[in-house]
Amino acid sequence: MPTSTMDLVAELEQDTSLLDEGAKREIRRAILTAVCVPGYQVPFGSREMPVARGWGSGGLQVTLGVIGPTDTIKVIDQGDDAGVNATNLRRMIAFSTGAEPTADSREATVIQTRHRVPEEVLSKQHILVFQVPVPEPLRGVEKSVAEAARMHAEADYAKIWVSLYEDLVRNGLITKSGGYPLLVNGRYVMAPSPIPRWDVPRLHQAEHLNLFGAGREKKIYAIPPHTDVAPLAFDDVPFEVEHAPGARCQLCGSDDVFLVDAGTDGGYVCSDTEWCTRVREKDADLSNHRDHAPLDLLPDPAARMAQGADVQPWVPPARVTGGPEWALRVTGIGKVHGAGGADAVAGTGPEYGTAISPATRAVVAAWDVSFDVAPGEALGLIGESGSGKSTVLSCVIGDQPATAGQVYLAGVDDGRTDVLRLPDMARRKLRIDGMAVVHQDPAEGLNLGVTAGGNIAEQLTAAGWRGFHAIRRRAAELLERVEVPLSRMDDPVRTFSGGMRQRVQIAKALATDPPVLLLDEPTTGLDASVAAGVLDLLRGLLAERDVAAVVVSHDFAVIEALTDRTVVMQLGRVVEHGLTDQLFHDPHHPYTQRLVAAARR
Amino acid sequence: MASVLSVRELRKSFVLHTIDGRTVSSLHGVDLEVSAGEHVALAGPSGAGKSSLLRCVYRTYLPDSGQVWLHTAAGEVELTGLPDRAMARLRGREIGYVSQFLSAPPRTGPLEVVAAAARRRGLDRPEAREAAATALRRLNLDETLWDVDCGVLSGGERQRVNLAAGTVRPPRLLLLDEPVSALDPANREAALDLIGSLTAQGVAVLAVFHDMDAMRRLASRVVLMSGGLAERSGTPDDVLAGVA
Amino acid sequence: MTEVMTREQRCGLLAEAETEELVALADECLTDGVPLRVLSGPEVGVIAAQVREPVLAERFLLGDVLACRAEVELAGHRGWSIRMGDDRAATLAAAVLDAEVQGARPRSARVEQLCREVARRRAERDAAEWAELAPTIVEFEELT
Amino acid sequence: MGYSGARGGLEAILAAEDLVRRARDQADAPWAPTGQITARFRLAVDRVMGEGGIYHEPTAAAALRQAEGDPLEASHLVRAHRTTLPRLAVSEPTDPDEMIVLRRIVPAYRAPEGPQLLGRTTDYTGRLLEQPADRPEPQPREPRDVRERTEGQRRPGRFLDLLRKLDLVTDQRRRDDPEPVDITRKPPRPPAARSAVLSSMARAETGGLVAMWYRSILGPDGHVHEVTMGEIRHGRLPLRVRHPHTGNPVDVGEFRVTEAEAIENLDGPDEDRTKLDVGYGLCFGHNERKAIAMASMDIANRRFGRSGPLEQLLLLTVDGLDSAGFLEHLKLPHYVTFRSIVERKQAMRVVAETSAVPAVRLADQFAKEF
Repeated sequence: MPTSTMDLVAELEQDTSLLDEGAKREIRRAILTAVCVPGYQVPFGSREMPVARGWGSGGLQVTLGVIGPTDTIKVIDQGDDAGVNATNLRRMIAFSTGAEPTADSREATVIQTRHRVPEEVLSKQHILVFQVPVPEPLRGVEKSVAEAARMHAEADYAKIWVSLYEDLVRNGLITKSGGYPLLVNGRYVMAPSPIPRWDVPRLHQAEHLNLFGAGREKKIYAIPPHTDVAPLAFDDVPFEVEHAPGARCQLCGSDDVFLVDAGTDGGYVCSDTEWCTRVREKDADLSNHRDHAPLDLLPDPAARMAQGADVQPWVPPARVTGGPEWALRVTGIGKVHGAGGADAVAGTGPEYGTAISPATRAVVAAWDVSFDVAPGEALGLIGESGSGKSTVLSCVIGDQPATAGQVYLAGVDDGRTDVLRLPDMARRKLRIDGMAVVHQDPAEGLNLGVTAGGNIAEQLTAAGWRGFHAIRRRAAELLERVEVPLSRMDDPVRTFSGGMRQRVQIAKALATDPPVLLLDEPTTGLDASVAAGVLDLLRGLLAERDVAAVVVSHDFAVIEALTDRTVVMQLGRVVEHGLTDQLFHDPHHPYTQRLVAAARR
Repeated sequence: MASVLSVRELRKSFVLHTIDGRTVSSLHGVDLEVSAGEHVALAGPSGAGKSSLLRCVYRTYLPDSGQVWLHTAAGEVELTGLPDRAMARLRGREIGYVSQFLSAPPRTGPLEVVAAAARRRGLDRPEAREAAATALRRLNLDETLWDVDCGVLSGGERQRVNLAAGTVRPPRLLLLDEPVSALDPANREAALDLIGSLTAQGVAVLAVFHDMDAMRRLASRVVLMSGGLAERSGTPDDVLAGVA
Repeated sequence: MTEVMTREQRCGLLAEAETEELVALADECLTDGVPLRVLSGPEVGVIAAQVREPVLAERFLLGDVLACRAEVELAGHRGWSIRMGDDRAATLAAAVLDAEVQGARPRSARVEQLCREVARRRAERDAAEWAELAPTIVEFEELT
Repeated sequence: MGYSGARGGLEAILAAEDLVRRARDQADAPWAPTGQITARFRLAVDRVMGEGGIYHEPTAAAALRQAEGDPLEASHLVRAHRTTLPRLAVSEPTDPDEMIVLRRIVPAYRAPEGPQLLGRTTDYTGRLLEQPADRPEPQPREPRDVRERTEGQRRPGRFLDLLRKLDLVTDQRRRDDPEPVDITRKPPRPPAARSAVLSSMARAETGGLVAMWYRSILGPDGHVHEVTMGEIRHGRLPLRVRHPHTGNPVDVGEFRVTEAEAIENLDGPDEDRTKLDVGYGLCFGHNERKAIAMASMDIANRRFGRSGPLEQLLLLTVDGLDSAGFLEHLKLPHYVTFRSIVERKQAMRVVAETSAVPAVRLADQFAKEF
């Protein structure tokens, strides 16, 4: 029986490891989730490690989470067991876990790696743990973390496809080097840490488990065994691995491995030092290795663009008929900014001369607005700024939530489902091929840094197009149709004039032949002559494809040029509707008469 | 002959909210009948309501009361109460309206304008272009002008384009408002010939002409309007004798 | 300081006592050969400092405070202690002293006396601190 | 037994490590005990406690010594140490009104409730470099008549409460009391609760947070006013936990914090422009720069965080370990990725040499068909 506190304290050692048990459990839970949802980045409470974030803190946590004293650990950096980072991590892992260190992949059960998949073909005994500096494959095309998360959730990968398209257009080949974006299990796009493209095919239907740990960014993800892994590439432009013609390892003579520069004299050596040594020591299964080497993916400049000539023009599928008479039906749309909702409406509108609720001070931007549009018909929505017309349009589009009302599309459930009640994701998808929008400001509908063709490619890839040449052909057709010279197809839209940008925006909106087109002040901000040309173009396009169009404008000339019927709005309400020429020649409501008088002046 | 257009007790006035709410009356209860193959000309002083009546039939003006019946193959349709969309469709297919002025959109060529009208009346694209070419040729519009912007045409050329658009694949009812006012004598002849041939094809024509000769030559019947009412109806000679 | 000391007050004061005095008194408590079981610790860990900020009255976690915790059973009575820092001996000793009082064992009064001593030192320190700070007050002319 | 390579790296690493240890620990100078560092480098220690996210002066001091005085490296040592420790408890919600002030100034008001207490500061002292060869002689002190500290002097009324009394501040106090986000367990990603942003700022790298504040005022993408400081305090707060046997709160001890209130002039279209709003900053130790930047960025985040990039910036870019770690990883070998990059550059050259301008060629290919 101890009788001294000090003796007792000396007896009761406190456990010290790099990671407390609670953290390990958390990491294992994250790994399990990652294995269940291949390619999905699972957030985890990344702990600070005794290595800098970026020096493998994520990989280290994953390794510590899965390893036990009976495991054998191999650590490589750039393929090299003797790299400084590898050495540092190996001694730390071995010291704190009791696992046996090794440099032989065949003995290892856990291999922590930076930037390489070992040349040795791994099997089900292996867990390959990657150190990941940047886990987000979309970072290059989307800086907002929240937006990138939404894109993953909705499998909305058009932007990254556009970046590939732009790369091909600008450079004639895909220039993306290490860390090539992969589609995992047909669902999530994933960054495979910056491994070379050479290693990518070795993740597809692999026997081993791949775990990816990003400590700084606090993400864990996985490619489980027997999972489909496909590099993002257009169907008709082959994915290429690294290759230097005639290159062989100076040490072992291999030509079916990933080679790095041997020195400053132009030679090459194996990046995987273990493999290189074993080849020299005749301790390697060369034929199995060669079978798994991606020799079929060596660059072939002739094959890159070979399939362009055979592309047939796209014929839009025939419009479904037999549903309701209208293509778009809007009923009772209302939008109240501020408190009170529907209760704020009383006391507002044209008869009270205000849109501000006397009860709640809320702004009643629109209330009880209804209309429908049939295929081949264009409906105008006219009113001064502040009349609520753009609010109504943005509620219909879904850019802002409506306080009241419903929106139906003939193409969605035969017009029986209120599309405002659809989940956000489904509503956003509608914008691709159900209900396209042309904004007043082309910058809203276009990515100005992307080429004219690339902007159209965004719409087409979002709709599932994966043929580079088919996309180019369709883009060229559309640009031709909107009278943008084809010589400008591969110029960034930023270099275009306002009228030309608007034409590109229209071409993009029409890319997938949507049955409904919403136009918000499509020519406002353009010079009169340019505006006339755009109007003319629009009228032709609407007639050609039997589009149901809604045109919002403050300008009677625009409405007259494009529409058959018109709804007049004032202070958030519909005050009059009729045939467009009738409203212009025989306006009844005092407000419409003022508008017409102003237009005639 | 079968009636195509029946106008009953048609009244129209305008409330001018922008000018202290004044009311201006235009039609005071017009009754009118036009049959298939009949050419009815409206005569009377300016301000008598001739153009207003045409516009009320076409719904460019919305009548205050009364009815406008159009007798179509599918049955009778009352136009003043027809929903906007149905009216817009009916206009393209069944009713042509040729005004004094061409309201062609900018940067559109004559052939395109006329072909578009033909398409609205049910022709497919190649047929419509064919019909448009025939119509323009018949009105002697120089072929070199067919693809130029209508905005650069002379008044007479525009009027011919307008007339071609109104008469190509002729509709059941054609409303003409001073359709030849800007034409030189030679082209005027061709235009009047064309209009005259419509009645033979069974089109019902309701027209306003500035000049008596045209009226005498084309009209099966003249309706004299005065003060917003159809005062008298009869043969051109009967009615016009009193006027001129 | 004559009023009855609560267990929580005692815990707080023991958490502030010096290591030497805690260990010495705890060792004394153990001299009668009483059975002692260490139930947990002394374990160094952290206490997350939670704050309710005054603007929106929202809680947030400011950071962690290094702390040590121990729990013992002395003659069937449980003693518990927690203190800031990583002094495991002091923490274990404080837990023993807590159990001593809980069991109304012979040195209960000595423990309470130690607590009162700690409280006195605290008041002294407070006064000394104020003597240093008070001269740094910016004195404005009285508005009368 | 197969391949057992791995030479080279280890010896170099051990030698480099040894070089540091010898130069640092065996330098020709008296040893700097932990007490030396906490007494003489108080503000550096406080900064490491705040950025390391763990309050314990001796630990922070030891880390500073081991890191050769690099505060960020010291924070890293502290954080990695923290990773090895279990969480014993979450404290009872501390009310900052309980702070016993050691310094308290109210810039916005000449004579607030309670004292303008300067405390330990050189804010109002000329920054003249002193280079004493040895420990300076203590200055003789006039004995002063100090009256007992009043409650108002210990815990002066908060300036925010004065604003509330004057009905000058929008009252947004929440009644729903959401659980605070623990950013050390759940990585905060926008959109996040305000508690996550506050925690993120509380352990931000001081320079990083100050730079973000400055950028928000002067940077081309900023839109934050230069706010008025309502109040700045340095003082002690009680650490209180539930007693596991009685369920009652126990005061475990005190920790020092710096607190700031920033007053913002509301002028947005949807804001009550007749009122002011207040941002809040609180961090471990004595670090007024950080508390002030935090208070300003709290109000900026509440006003503009979601409509622009600010929330993401505060959650993801101000942590010193994150930013410095990412920067330092650039020192690691990258010859595999570099080779991959070079290979593509070479392939691009081949394309450029074998065809004129590829882009135009592609467009032309289709142009012929129309």
